[in-house]
Amino acid sequence: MDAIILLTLTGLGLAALYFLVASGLSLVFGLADVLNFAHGLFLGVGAYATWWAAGNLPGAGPDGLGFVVAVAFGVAAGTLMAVLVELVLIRPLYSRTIEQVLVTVGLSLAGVALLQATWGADARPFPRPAWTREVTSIFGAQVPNGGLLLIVAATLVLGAILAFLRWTRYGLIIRAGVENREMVTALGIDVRKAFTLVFAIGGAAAALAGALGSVYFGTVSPQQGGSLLIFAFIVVVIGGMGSVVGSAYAAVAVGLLQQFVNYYGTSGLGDICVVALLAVVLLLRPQGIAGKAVTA
Amino acid sequence: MLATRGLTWRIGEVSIVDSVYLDLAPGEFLGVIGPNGAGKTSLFNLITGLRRATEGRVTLDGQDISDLPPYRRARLGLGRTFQASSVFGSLSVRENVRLAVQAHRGGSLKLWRRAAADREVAAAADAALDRVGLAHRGTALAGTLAHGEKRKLEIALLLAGEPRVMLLDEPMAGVSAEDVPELVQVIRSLTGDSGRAVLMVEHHMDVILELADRIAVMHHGALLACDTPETVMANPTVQEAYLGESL
Amino acid sequence: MTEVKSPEVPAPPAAVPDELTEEPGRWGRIRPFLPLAALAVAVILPYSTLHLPGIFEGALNSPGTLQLLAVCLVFGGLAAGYDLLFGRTGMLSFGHALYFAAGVYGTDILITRAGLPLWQAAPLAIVGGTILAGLLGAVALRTIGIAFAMVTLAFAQVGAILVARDFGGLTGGEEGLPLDVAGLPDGLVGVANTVNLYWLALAYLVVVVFVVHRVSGSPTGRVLAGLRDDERRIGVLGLDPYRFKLVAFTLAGGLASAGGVVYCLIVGGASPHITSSELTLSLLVMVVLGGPGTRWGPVLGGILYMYLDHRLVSFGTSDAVNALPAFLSRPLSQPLFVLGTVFILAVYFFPGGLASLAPRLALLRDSLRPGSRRQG
Amino acid sequence: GSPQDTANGGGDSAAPVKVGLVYSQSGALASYGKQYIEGFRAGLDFATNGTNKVGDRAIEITEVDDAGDPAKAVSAAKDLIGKGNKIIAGSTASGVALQVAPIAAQNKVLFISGPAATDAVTGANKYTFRSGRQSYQDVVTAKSFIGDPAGKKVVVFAQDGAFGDANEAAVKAVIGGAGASVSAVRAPASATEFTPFASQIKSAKPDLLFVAWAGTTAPAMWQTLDQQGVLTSTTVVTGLDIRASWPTFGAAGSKISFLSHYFDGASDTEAAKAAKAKVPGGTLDLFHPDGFAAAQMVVRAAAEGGDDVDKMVTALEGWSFESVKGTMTIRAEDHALLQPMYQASLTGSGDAFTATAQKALTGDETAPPVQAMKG
Amino acid sequence: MSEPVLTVEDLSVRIAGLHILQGVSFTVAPTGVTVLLGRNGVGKTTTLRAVVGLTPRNGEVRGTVRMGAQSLLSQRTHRLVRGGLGYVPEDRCVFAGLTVAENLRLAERRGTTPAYDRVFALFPELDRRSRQRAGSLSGGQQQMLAIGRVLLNDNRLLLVDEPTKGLAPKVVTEVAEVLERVAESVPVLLVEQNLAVVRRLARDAVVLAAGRVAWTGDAQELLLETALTRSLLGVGSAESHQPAGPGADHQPAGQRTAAASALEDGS
Ligand SMILES: Nc1ncnc2c1ncn2[C@@H]1O[C@H](COP(=O)(O)OP(=O)(O)OP(=O)(O)O)[C@@H](O)[C@H]1O
Ligand SMILES: Nc1ncnc2c1ncn2[C@@H]1O[C@H](COP(=O)(O)OP(=O)(O)OP(=O)(O)O)[C@@H](O)[C@H]1O
Ligand SMILES: [Mg+2]
Ligand SMILES: [Mg+2]
Repeated sequence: MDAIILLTLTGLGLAALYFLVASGLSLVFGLADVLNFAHGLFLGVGAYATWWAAGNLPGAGPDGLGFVVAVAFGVAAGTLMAVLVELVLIRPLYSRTIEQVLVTVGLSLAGVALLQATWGADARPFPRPAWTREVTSIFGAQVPNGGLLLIVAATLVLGAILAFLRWTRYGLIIRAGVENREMVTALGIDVRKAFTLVFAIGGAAAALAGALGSVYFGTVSPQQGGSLLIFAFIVVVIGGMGSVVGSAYAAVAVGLLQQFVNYYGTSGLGDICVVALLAVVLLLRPQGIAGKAVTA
Repeated sequence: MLATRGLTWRIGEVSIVDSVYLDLAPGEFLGVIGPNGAGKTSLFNLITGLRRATEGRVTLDGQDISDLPPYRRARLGLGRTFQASSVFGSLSVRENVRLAVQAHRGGSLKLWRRAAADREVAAAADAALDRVGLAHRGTALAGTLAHGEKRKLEIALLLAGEPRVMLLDEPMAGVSAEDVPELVQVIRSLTGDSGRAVLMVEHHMDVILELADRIAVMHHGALLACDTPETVMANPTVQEAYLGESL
Repeated sequence: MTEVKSPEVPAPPAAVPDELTEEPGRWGRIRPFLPLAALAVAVILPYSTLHLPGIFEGALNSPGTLQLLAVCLVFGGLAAGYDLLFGRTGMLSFGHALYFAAGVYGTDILITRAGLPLWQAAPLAIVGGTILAGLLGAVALRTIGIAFAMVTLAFAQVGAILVARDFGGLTGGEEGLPLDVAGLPDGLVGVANTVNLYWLALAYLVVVVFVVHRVSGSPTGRVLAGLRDDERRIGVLGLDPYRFKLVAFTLAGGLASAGGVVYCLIVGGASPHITSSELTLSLLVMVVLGGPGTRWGPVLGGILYMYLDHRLVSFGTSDAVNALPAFLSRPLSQPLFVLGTVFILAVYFFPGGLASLAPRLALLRDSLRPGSRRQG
Repeated sequence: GSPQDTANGGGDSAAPVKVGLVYSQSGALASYGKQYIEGFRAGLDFATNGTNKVGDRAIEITEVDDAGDPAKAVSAAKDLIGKGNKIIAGSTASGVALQVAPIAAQNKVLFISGPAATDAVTGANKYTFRSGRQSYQDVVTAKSFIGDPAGKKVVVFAQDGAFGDANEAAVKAVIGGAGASVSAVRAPASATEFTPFASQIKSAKPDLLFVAWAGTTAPAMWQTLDQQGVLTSTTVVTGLDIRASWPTFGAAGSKISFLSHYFDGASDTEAAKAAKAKVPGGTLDLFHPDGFAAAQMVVRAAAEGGDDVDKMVTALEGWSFESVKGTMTIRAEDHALLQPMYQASLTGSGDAFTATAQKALTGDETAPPVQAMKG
Repeated sequence: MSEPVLTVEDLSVRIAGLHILQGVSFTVAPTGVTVLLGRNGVGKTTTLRAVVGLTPRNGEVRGTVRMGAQSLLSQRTHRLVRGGLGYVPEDRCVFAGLTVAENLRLAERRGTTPAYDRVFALFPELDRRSRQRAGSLSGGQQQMLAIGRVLLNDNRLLLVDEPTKGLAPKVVTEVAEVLERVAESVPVLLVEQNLAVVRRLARDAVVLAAGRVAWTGDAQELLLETALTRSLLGVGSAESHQPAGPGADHQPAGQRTAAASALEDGS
C-alpha cells in the first residue's frame, strides 16, 4: 500500500516535470507549428540563469525570497532567449517550416555546446531551499518535497496557459496563423507579434521547467534539457499536437506508467513501455489523445 | 454502369448525404446541381472512396465497390477531378500528366526502368495536355499555375487516366469566359466515344444545359429530382431553392 | 479510413527531381560526364601524395586522411539514401538510424559473436536490416505526418534501448563492440589497408547514388514525387500510396543497412551512439545542407557534415584557436558549437542547400553576360 | 605514392619518439580528459627529469580530441599510426579504449589506455596496456568494507549496460565468491526518478549496498536513496568521483562509504608531490594519476624498446614503478595494472567538501583475477 | 470627376524571375464597382495581392500604388487592412481548423464594433453554422464566410477576387446583390469571370492582357461592344444576352491601350 502511494505520488511528480517541459513545447508546436528542438536549450538557459543568479545576483539566493528572485531571473532569461530566437532566427524563415525546425536543431547543437564551453560538461550542484531536499510523509510514504513542488507548479502553469488561450484572442490568431499566415495579416492582424508572444511563453515555461527540474535533480548540467526533451516530445505527441490539456493527461500516463513498470518490471522496461504506448496510441489514434481528427 | 443504393453519410446526427439512389447508364451524361452545401462533393467522395459511407452501397458494372479503397476503385475505371484543384505542385505540368498516364497504364512499380524513356506515356500525356490547351505550359511547375490553368490541368489528369466513369466537380469554376466553350468541347468529347459515363457537378447552368442528358438535383443531402433538363428546370422547387432570380 | 491532417509534416522545399526533367542544351550534354570525372578522381586519389595543409592532417594517401574520407563517403551515401525518403517522397522519418545501426551491429555481432565470415555476415546483415525496415515500415506507414515521424522515432528508440541494455552481452552496451578482425579478409585489416576501406566506401556511395538515381527516374520515382505533393491524388489516380511508400521505406532501409556494414568495417566496431535519434537528425541536417530532392546535394551535404564533424575537433584544439581570448576560444573549441552555427548560417544563406548554389551561380553568370536576358 | 605505403616512422636514433594521445578534450568526458593530460605532462616531466627526452631523443606528443566518439578515435589512431607513431595513449571513454585496442594489435603499436575503467581492456591483446584502474579493483575495495562477507546479503545497484554488467559480475565474483548472497537492482542510465529502485533496494534489506553509477543523474539518485532512508539503513559503498562532483552528494555524502581510485591527499609519494607541484591549481584529482602513470610507461617503453614495439612490450610487462598512488605493477600475464586503492569518507557542506583516506589497500590486495590474453 | 480612391501607376511584379505584371496603371473610382477582367493567368490576382502587399517572398514589386495620398507599397499588410482595405482572396482562405464563429471573431478589429447583424442578414447560413469547422463547409459556404469576414468592418476600399466562383446561381445572385449594396457605400475593385455579374455591377472596367492593361473605360460600354469583348475577353455575343442596343456601332469612350493594339497586331 505504502509502495503504491509512494509510486503514485512520485510518478505524479515525474509527470509534472514532463508536463512542465512539454507544455511550452506543445504550445509552440501546436500553435506556431514549429517542432522546437531548441526547447531543451531554453530549459538549460533557465536552469543556468537561476543557478547563476542565486550565486551572483544581489537579492537572489538559494533560500526563501532570494530563491524566488533567482527563479524569476531564470525564467526571464529563458523568455528573453526565446524571444530573441524567434525574432532573429524563426521569423525570417516564416512559412518555411522545415527550415525553422532545422534552425532549432542547429541552435540546440550550438547552444548546448556553448553552455558546455562556458560552464563545463559536468553537473554543478544547484542552489535550492533546504526544504526541497526533505520529504513529507503522506500515508506513511516519504514523498520528496521537490516532487510536490513540481506538481504544484505544473498545475499552475496548466491553469495559466488555459486561461491565456481561453481569455485572449492570441490562441485564435496563432491557430489561424499556422494555417495561413498571409490571410491573418490580410485581416489586419499583426501575426508576427502573436508568434513572438507564443515563443516567449514557451521559453518561460521551459525556463521554469529547467529551474524547478534542477531543484528536483539537485544539479544543473548542459545535457539535462536534451535528455528530458525526448520524453517531452513523446508526451506532446501522445497528448495530441498542440493540446495542452492532452499533454497533461499524457504526462500523467507516461509518468505513472514509467514509475510502476520500473518498480514491478525489470529495468529498462519502463522506457520501452512508454515508447510502446506512444506507438500504440499513434497507430490507433494518429492525432493523439486530445487531438481532433481533421477532415480535408 | 455506376449505381448508388441508399448511399448515406452521417456526421453525428446530421445526414450530409441522405439515402441517394442514382443510376448512370453507359454513355450517359448526368449533371448534378444543387445549392452550396447540398452534399454534391460529399457524394463524389463517397463514390470514389475518399470517405466511407455510413450506409448504402456503390456498384460499378454490377460489382460492389463499397469496401474498396480509392485506388482500387480508380483502377476499375472511376476517375474524378477535385473542386479545389489538387495537382502535384512541385512537378512540371507535363510530369503531372505523365504520372496520371502511367498510373493508368500500369507498370508504376518498376524501379529499374527509365520513366522518361517511355515514349508512349509521353505521347499520351502530350495528347491530353493538348486537348485541354495547356501544351504550351508543359514545363511550368504545376504549383505556380494560375487558378484557371490548374482547372484545366485537373481535367488533363482525368483524361490521362481514360476512366470509364468520370466524376467532374465544378470543372468550370474560375475558368475564364473565353476558355469555357473550349473546355465544354473537351468535356463533351469525353462521352462521345465508347460508352463512357460522366457525372458532373457544375453551377454554370448554361454549361449543364448544354451537356447533360439528365440532371440530378441535390438538396440537404437528398436527391430532390433526377430527370431531363427541361423537367428539372421547370420544377418550381428547383427554381426557388437553386436558381433563384436570374441576373 | 480515417484521414488525418495532423499539423502537416513540413514538406521539404520543393525540388523537381533532376531525373524527371530532360536536360537540354550544351551544358546538358557535358553534365552527365562530370560525375564520371569526379569518380575517376576519387578512385585514383589514394595514389596522390598531395598535401593539403589545413584541409587534411596528412597527405591524401595517408591512412588518417583516407579513413576520414571513407567515413565521409559512407555518410554521403547514407544521406543520399535518406533523401529517397525525405527529399523525394516527403516522408519525415526520425528513425532511419535504426536501419543503419542494424547493419553495423548485425555485421559486428555476426562476425564477432557468431564467428561468421564476412561474406556471410554482410549479406545477412543487409537482408536483415531490409526486412526489419519492411516490417516496421508496414506498421509505421499506417500513420502519416508528424505521427509517422514519431512512430519511427519510437521504434528507433526501442532499438537504442535494446542496444544499451546489452541483452546477453551481445552489443556491449555503452562500451560498444569492437569488431573481431579474425573473420575478415586481410585486405580490410590494418592501417596500411585503409585504402581498401576507402574504396569500399566509395563503391558504396556509387551504388547508392546509382540506385537512388535510377529509382527516382523510374516510373516508381515519378509516383514517389507525386506522393510528396499529394497523397490523396495518387490514390484517386489508381495507385496505392501505402505500397509505394513502403517500397521507398524498405529500399532506403536496405541502403542504410548496407551503409552500416561498410561503416562497421571502416570503424572496426559498433558503438551505441549510432543508434541514437541524433544520428537521424544529423542525416536530416546533411540532406538539408546539401539540398533535398537533388541528385548531388545530399551526397555533398553528408560528406561536408562528416568532414566538419571530424575536422572541427582538431580545429577546436589548434593553437590558432587557443590563442584567441577565452570568450572566443572556449566556444570555438566545441565542435558542435561551430557545426550548429555553420548549419544555421547555411539554412539562412543557402535555402536550397549546396545544390542551389549551382543554379544561382549560373543565374549570376547569365545576368553578367549581356544579351542573354530572356524577354519578359 | 602508392596507397599501401604508410609514412615511415623514423628508425634513426636521433629522431623524436612520436607519441599520440587520443583522449576527450571536448564532449561529456572533457574534464576527465583534462586531468589525464595534466597528469601526463606532470608524469613526463617527472620521468624525464624535466628534459622531455629519452636518451637524446625528444618525445614528440601529438594530442587529438576524440570527443568521446570511438569512430573519431579510430580515425585519429589510424592517422597517428600512419604518421609513424609507435605509441598511442589516452582513451578517456571505455568505448574508445575497446575500439582502439584492436587497431593497436592489428598494426603492432603500443597502446596505453587511460581512465577508461572497463575490465575488458585487461588482457585485450599483447599490445594493449592500461595506466588506470579497472572496475574489478573498485569492487575488491568495496568488499573491504564488510569484513567477512560470508552469509551477508549484498545488493548491487547499477545502471544498465556494460559498466553496470561489469560491476555486477565483479561483485558476484568477489563478494559473492567470498560467501555473500548477491542480488542486483538495475536501472536505465537515463532514469530521472529513482523512487521505484530505492523502494526495491529498501525492501531487500541488504547488509551492504554497492552502487555503480556514473553520469549526470547521480545526484538525483543519491538524493532519492537518502530520502527513502536507504543510506541510513545499511552500509552503502560507491566509487568516489572527481572533486567537482562532491558537492552534488549534498547531505548524503557523509552517509556513504567511498572506495576511491584517487583523490588529493590519498597518498604522499614523491611522484604525488611532483605531480601536485606541476598540475595547474596544485590539487590532484581522480585521473591525474592515470596520465602520470601513462607518461612513465611511455618513457619506459621508449627508453627500453627504442622503435621496436615488441621490445617495448617486453620492457613493460612485469615492470614495477613508483607512481602517484605508490607502487604500481604491470602484470605480465594480462597487463592488469596492480595499484593501491583507497577507502575514503567525505565531510563538509555547501561547496566545501574534503575527502579523507580511511585505509589504503595494496596492489596485491586488489588484484583482479588473471585473464588469458585474447589477442 | 472626383479623386480616385486607388491609383495604380506603372506596377511591375516579378516572381521567381518571371515578369508577371509589366507596368500596369489604372485607377479605382471612389464609388461603385471597378472590375478587373482578363483571361486565366493574366495577372489579376497578382495585381490585387500586390496592392495589399502579399507578393510572395521571391517576388519583387515596382511602381506606385496610392490610396488617396497615402502610398501603399511600403506598408505592411496588416496596417493596410486596419487602415480600411478589405481583401477577399481568390481561394477563400478560410481557416479550416477554426469554427465559423472563430473565423469571424478573428476578423474583428480592435476599437470598432463588428457588424455581425449586417453579415448574418446577408448570410444567415453563417449564423446557423457558427460552430462548424470552416474546413468542412461546402465551397459556397466558405465563400460566404470569406466575404462575410470582410464585411464585419467598415472599409474604405474592398478588393474582391472572384467571389462568385463555385456558387450556385441563386447564391451568385445574392452575392451580386450584396456587393451591389456594399458598393453603395464602399468602392470595390472586383475580379470576376462571370460576365452577367460584371454586367450587373460594374461601372468601370480594366482589362488585362499578358501582364499589361489592354483597355480601360466604362464597363457597360465594353460589354456592349461585341467586337471589343471578343478581342479582349474572347467572348462573343452569344454570351451577352443583352441586345446590342442602339449604339451598336457607337465607339466606346474607353481607351485601348497601346499594349492591346500591339497584341492584336502581333496575332
Ligand atoms: N467533415 C465534415 N464535418 C461536418 N460537416 C461537413 C463535413 N464535410 C462536409 N460537411 C457539410 O456537408 C455539407 C455538404 O458539403 P459538400 O462539400 O458536399 O457540398 P457541395 O454540395 O459540394 O457544395 P458546393 O457546391 O458549395 O461545393 C455542407 O453543409 C458541409 O458543411
Ligand atoms: N508564386 C508564383 N510563382 C511563379 N509564377 C506565379 C506565381 N504566382 C503566379 N504566377 C504566375 O503569374 C501569372 C498570373 O497569375 P495570376 O494568379 O495573377 O492570374 P489570374 O489573372 O488571377 O488568373 P485566374 O483567372 O486563373 O485566377 C500566371 O501565369 C502564374 O503562373
Ligand atoms: Mg462541392
Ligand atoms: Mg486569379
